[in-house]
Amino acid sequence: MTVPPLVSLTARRIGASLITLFFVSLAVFGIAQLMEGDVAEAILGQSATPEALAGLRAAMHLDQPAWARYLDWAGGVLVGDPGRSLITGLPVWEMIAARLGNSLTLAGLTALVSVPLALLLGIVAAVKRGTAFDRAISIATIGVVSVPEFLIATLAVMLFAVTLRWLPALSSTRDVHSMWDLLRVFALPVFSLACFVMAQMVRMTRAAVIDALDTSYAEAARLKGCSPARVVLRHALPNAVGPIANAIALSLSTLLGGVIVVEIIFNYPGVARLMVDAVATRDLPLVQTVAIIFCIAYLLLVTTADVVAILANPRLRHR
Amino acid sequence: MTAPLARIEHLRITATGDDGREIVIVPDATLSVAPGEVLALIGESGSGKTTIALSLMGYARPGCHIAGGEIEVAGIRLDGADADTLRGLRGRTVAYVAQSAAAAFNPSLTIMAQVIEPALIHGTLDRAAAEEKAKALFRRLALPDPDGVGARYPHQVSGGQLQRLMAAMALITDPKLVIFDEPTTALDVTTQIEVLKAFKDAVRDLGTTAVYVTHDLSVVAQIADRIAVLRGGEVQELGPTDQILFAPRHDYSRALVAAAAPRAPAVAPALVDDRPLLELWGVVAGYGGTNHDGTPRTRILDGIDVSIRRGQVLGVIGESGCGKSTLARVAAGLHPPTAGRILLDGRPLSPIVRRRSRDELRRVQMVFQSADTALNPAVRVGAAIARPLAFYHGLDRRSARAEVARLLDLVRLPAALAGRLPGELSGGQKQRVNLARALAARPDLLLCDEVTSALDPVVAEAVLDLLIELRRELGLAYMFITHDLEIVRAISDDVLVLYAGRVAERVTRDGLGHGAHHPYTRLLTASVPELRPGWLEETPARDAGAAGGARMRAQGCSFQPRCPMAIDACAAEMPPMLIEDDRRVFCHRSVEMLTPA
Amino acid sequence: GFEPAKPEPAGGRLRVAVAVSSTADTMDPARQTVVTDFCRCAMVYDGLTRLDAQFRPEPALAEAIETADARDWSIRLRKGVRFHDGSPLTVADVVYSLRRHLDPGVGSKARVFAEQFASVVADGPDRVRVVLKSPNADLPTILGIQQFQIIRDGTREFHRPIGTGPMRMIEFAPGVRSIAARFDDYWRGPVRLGEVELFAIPDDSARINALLSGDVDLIHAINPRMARHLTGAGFELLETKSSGYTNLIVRVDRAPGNNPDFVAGMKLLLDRETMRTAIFRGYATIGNDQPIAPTNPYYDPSVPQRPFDPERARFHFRRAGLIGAQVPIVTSTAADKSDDMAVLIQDAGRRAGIDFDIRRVPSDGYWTNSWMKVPLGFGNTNPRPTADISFTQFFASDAAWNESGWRNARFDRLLVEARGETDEARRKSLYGEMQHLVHDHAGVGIPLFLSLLDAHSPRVKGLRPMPQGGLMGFDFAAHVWLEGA
Amino acid sequence: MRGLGPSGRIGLVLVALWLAVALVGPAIAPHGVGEVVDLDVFGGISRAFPLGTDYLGRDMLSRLLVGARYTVFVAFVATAIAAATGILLGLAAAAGGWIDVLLSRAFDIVIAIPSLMFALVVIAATGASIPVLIGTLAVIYTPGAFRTARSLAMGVMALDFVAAARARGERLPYIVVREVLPNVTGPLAADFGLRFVFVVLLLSGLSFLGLGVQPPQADLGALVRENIAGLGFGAAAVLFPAVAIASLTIGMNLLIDSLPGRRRR
Ligand SMILES: Nc1ncnc2c1ncn2[C@@H]1O[C@H](COP(=O)(O)OP(=O)(O)OP(=O)(O)O)[C@@H](O)[C@H]1O
Ligand SMILES: Nc1ncnc2c1ncn2[C@@H]1O[C@H](COP(=O)(O)OP(=O)(O)OP(=O)(O)O)[C@@H](O)[C@H]1O
Ligand SMILES: [Mg+2]
Ligand SMILES: [Mg+2]
Repeated sequence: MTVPPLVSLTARRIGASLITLFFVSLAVFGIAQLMEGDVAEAILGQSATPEALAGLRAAMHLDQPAWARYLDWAGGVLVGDPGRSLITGLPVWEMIAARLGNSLTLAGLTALVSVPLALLLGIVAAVKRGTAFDRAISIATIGVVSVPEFLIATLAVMLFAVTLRWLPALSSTRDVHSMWDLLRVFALPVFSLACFVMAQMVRMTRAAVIDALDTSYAEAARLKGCSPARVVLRHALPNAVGPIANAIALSLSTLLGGVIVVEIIFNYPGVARLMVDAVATRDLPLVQTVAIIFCIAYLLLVTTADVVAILANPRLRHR
Repeated sequence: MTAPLARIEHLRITATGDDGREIVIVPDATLSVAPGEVLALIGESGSGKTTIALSLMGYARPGCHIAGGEIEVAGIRLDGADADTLRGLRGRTVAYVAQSAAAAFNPSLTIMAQVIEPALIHGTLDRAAAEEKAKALFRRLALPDPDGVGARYPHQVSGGQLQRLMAAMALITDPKLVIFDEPTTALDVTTQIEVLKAFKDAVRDLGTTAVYVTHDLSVVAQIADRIAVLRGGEVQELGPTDQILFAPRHDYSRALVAAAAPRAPAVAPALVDDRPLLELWGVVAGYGGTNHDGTPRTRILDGIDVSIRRGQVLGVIGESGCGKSTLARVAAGLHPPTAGRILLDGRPLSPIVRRRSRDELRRVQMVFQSADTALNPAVRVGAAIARPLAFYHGLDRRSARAEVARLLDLVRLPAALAGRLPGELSGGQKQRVNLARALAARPDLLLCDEVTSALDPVVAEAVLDLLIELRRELGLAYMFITHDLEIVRAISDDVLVLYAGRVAERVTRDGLGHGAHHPYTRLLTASVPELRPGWLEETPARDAGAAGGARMRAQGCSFQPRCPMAIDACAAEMPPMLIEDDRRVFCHRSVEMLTPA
Repeated sequence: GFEPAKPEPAGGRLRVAVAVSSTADTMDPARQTVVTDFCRCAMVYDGLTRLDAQFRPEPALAEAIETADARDWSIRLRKGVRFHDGSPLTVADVVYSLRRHLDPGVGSKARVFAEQFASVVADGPDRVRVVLKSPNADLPTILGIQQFQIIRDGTREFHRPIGTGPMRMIEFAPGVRSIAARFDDYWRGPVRLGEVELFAIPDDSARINALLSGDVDLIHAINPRMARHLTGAGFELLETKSSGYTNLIVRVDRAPGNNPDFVAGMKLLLDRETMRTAIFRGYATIGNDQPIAPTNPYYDPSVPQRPFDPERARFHFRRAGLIGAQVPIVTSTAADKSDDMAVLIQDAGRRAGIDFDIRRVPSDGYWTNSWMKVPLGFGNTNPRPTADISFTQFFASDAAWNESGWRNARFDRLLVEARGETDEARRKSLYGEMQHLVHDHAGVGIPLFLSLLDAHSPRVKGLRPMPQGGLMGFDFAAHVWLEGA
Repeated sequence: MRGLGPSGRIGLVLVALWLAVALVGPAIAPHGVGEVVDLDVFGGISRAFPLGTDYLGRDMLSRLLVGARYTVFVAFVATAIAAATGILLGLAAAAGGWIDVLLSRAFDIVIAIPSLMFALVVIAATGASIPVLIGTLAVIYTPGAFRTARSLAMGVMALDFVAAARARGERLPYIVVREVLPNVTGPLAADFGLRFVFVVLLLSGLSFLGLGVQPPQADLGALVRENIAGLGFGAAAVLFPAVAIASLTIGMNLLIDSLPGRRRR
């Protein structure tokens, strides 16, 4: 097996990603400048008199020109130190690190639950396409995403935490001491998130598997006497990996930044809320750094999906 | 006569059209196969050969279904059989070698995994034994590197080899019945001969019963015991090979056989003039990007000079993968060469399609090799043909419709086909739609890439007649790419023989039959099957070494490894050009050596 | 419910959920802004005085505060008070704590009050002398404002806060949670609670569900609409009648509010009764377009109650020539329930011939971008300890937060006079007249004084309402205990 | 209609129903959207108020009838714009070259900008109105449509019939629209259906921020959101708008899934 094409391709992708990141940092910084208000106004709130504002701004070095602040921040990010939060004065990285861990845990567990389930549902729907079962899965997945996630999450809490008292209403990683705790603490948020991310994966899996099942080699496999399960798992699936991986990557990329409702309802300290807080208080070093982290996560997932697609395709793997 | 191994009685197969209409594909077919015999299904393209062959596995393609009749194989009734019965039968009792092996192999599994799969599913062998048996079959089917080929992926193996690998897959369970669906249609003659040989030996040695689908009578003559002639889904005539080939009774059978007889060469029209229409000089082209010095990473064409005059037909032959289609794509501007010049009417023609004027584009039209993919599956036939009319000639919708009908008629297709989507056509029908679309542009030069490969002799003849007529009437010139030497002989004025991306020889049609030739040209001509049972056993070409996978060599003659006359210089130096009045041969040996005794 | 595996400390562990918390959470007393800040600071720090249920100052870290002229004040510190790290309270700490409010870089919320200080100096080992720029009899009350809590001399970092309060912070993660444990050396003697865990659940339903499921014991800021749900399930409500309000603001210094008829009409459009029942489910007291609540000793009952009267409003609008006009009205969730109030005003406006165009704007940035800048909008004010502070901050002509841009020379004179007045009866009549002036002329409509609603499990004992704010004026930790802990 | 099959017909009926509500809803609403008609809040189903009353005591039926048009039209138009731009650019990018590089990077950047920040900036820059709301929704969802269209079209672009069109001299717009697009409509339509659901949900979030639909009007998602307090009592005011959203989006997807030409899938 020759590796070089893969390596060079991956390297090229990483290079492109770095350039993208640079532009993202510019764009995020630019947008942040366009936002009305600044951190001094946010701190003072109702009591923001002009002289109080001017004093606080000077104390926080906000009176420097924008490009100087950008260079300061971007330079810091490059050497791994994105500076200090304007609000708390803590190192930005310290504030993010703890919450990023939490978010990754939640996202990871959700992926662990939703990806296999979505694959299963998508595959079964593809195999039984056109049947009542297929339609039921399609209606159910659309129905579930179409219910606002705060409603799903709240209903789940009311049922499992308030009425049945099986699970906690809040998810605090601090209270996790055993595997059992972990299951209990994460059951509801993971459930709510899974409802949200599964639809896209189920639909894409179904479509990709159907495509693969329509090919001559799938027909040939049937004519060899393969059982339907074997046709799907051994013949169709490996060829559908590319689009499926792409859909999974896109769905999962929403898990870090797009889960604000779930973090709020379960009082889960993750990066999404950190981001919203930071935007609300115009804590720009924090906002920008979190945005860059989201972007890195996104690029990482998408690139991984591309590489997986290449690995799954011997035509690309062996040139 | 012993009880048949397989029989079909009053079979009726229908399809559901896109609008819900029912289309009858096979109205009423009856035939049977005796144990140990090879039955050939022949007939025009779209006559239901594939459909009937598949019904022997109890299978109907998506959109089609078996609507009536009886099917019995090895004592088991297949019509209405449940899924388990069918699954137990497919790949075990009946095995199938698909029309296009390249598409039937799963691109992401190794060849060995796919070849031994039937044995594993049906539990006839364990993995180790199956692999052993597969290797034995590879050897028997004369595949190169029988021990290593299994570890490769399908795209790493040539088309002819895949066809044989597919046969190995079919034979691994020792099935009672094997169905070959046009296994050699897409292959060049040198590869075809090998595949045929391999099949025939395998069938004979293993005592297998076979159904062999084809439209090529010469092939049938080599392999079949009995022949069923199909038309419109019905069996027109069923009889022993000799009888059908030499004493056909049915009108249609007679037409078929007549069409397969060697054609009288077409007479060159007066319109041919000496001005070159299209010229390519020193073309170098390849794939996979370019190196720093501007040469292609993988060089496919090297130093090709071609010129076609007005009204001239240039036949291009050579084995699969030698770069014929690439040459056509270069001429069409679809694949810019890394070196070389293209001239039209003596004026430079941009190598890039985008830079060519609309009129230049109109004058050079291309008929793509794979009819399947060259038609947009979402565009109806009528609209596809009407587009060049509107695009080049600004025809309005109404006059375009009449013109479409005329063009369809020219290529012997019913006007009603205009409303169909490509997915609802058979392979040969698609090929003719492609031709009609190219003709709609009213070009000066047609680049025909295998336009008759999927056609039965009757229709192929009609299409060739059409091309000759157009040439006579309009002075149309052709670059005619084919692997059918019979056709080349019949239609071309000049013949260009390519080997591994270089010109091996250029010769006039009349010069083809005699005089000095490149050893590869000789191998080619010897490989053309004749309509004569027993030819396969006698032809000297059957022992001419492994075909396929010919590589362009950086230095020396690429044909050297296969060449019976190779000398030391062949490996080291580029062959010089030997010029005779009607031919140019690139070879190290002398003209005398190259002239057969 | 969910039981943590960790053993409870003696005195029990109280879990409290409030509504707002973010990375902006602070333990700097000068910057405290939201409920979590107030609660945490109340646990960890003490002020020189503290305010009782009538907003009267009582001594805390100051043993006595003396003055002769309401201008030159002498504060005697309590002896034997220790910080959480064991160091004793000194005058230097107090001087530092008071002076830093004047540094703009601190971003103090109490800077407006601190600006009265002409000087703050040590005066012997246990006395601090504060001289004001002008006399103010309310200084002891002002020193009871939470922002004036005392920290150690020189403190600049507040991640590991040190105070003299009843609890010491053992974990402080802004926007996540805080945990405080009983301080055994507290100068008043140790409190009963063992530990307090405080965090925010921003979502109303989620907060209530957490209480219902037993994940927390005490929650702040109940949506009045959900109160019934809680009492039905056996939980207890703590209603705190406060003098905080959400008010309609009509800028009188620009159109259309520069026409007094428009202002008069707007105030008549406030359907106080429906607001009370529909929006606040009865947890509110009818207001009368002036900021002094009936619980305040200076409240003047002679100000006539303004009715809901769209017909008369129509009359005023016609006089202003605004019938059929489309008037934008800006709301935001930042001003609590202003959305709903605007909807009711809009509905009433239809009867009075004005078409209100509601513009809902984002809550972040509301206070700097929209508040006091739009012609018609809303404000939201927490309870203020004194009438003087209310009037000085919101209604004086030169007040920073003169929400409606109202200028009244007589009012300004009365304000200064009342501030220095020591005769209670006279002071009361001065404040009465000011209430009349605001009611009649200012561009502010105060429909209701809002009650604050907290809820707790029956296990939590010792809670009683304090008008400074919910959760016993944020000071619950020093007073409550858990039954059976 | 006959070609749709039973589930397609159900979808069509649901979509038609909501379209009708969107068109005539305001005309047949029994009460004003902002009118407080019931002194009690979260009233149950009654003769006077068939869908109960909301958190302020307003008639839920009227609010639903009037609010539906926002969800139906705003979400639909926004999705359509997002899909149209995303698909056209995605198809153009599939042709490769610098256009692809440029567009792909540009959309990666758009994806990376947090939508909250983006919405705040938009409000600050342009003020709030329905067109701005539609534009914002469209911008947020265009990159997704772009990626999907691009990846689907890349496969088609490599096929011979596209080469045939190029050899004919067709320009990129023709190739993209007439040759490639018809071959990817199925998956793109399915993607559209899903994207519509996401837009419906995001819509309520943005109008809550103040970016468009203003009180007393509310789109269906906002109706759920503002009445969430009633969930504890199982209030009709939460239930009905949620059911409304589900029926609209499910109907839309059933219809899309059974459009002619996709049945074979
Ligand atoms: N799904 C379908 N819908 C409508 N007609 C179809 C469908 N599939 C096949 N047909 C028609 O059925 C006929 C028989 O097709 P079949 O593939 O069996 O032909 P064939 O004899 O194998 O032709 P060829 O030599 O070109 O491969 C053709 O006329 C074709 O147009
Ligand atoms: N897009 C491509 N990328 C890389 N290699 C290619 C590509 N297209 C063709 N090739 C290779 O170029 C060589 C010449 O291909 P070409 O299609 O010109 O052959 P051909 O002579 O037309 O063969 P056939 O008779 O099988 O059609 C083959 O080895 C083929 O594998
Ligand atoms: Mg066929
Ligand atoms: Mg070719």
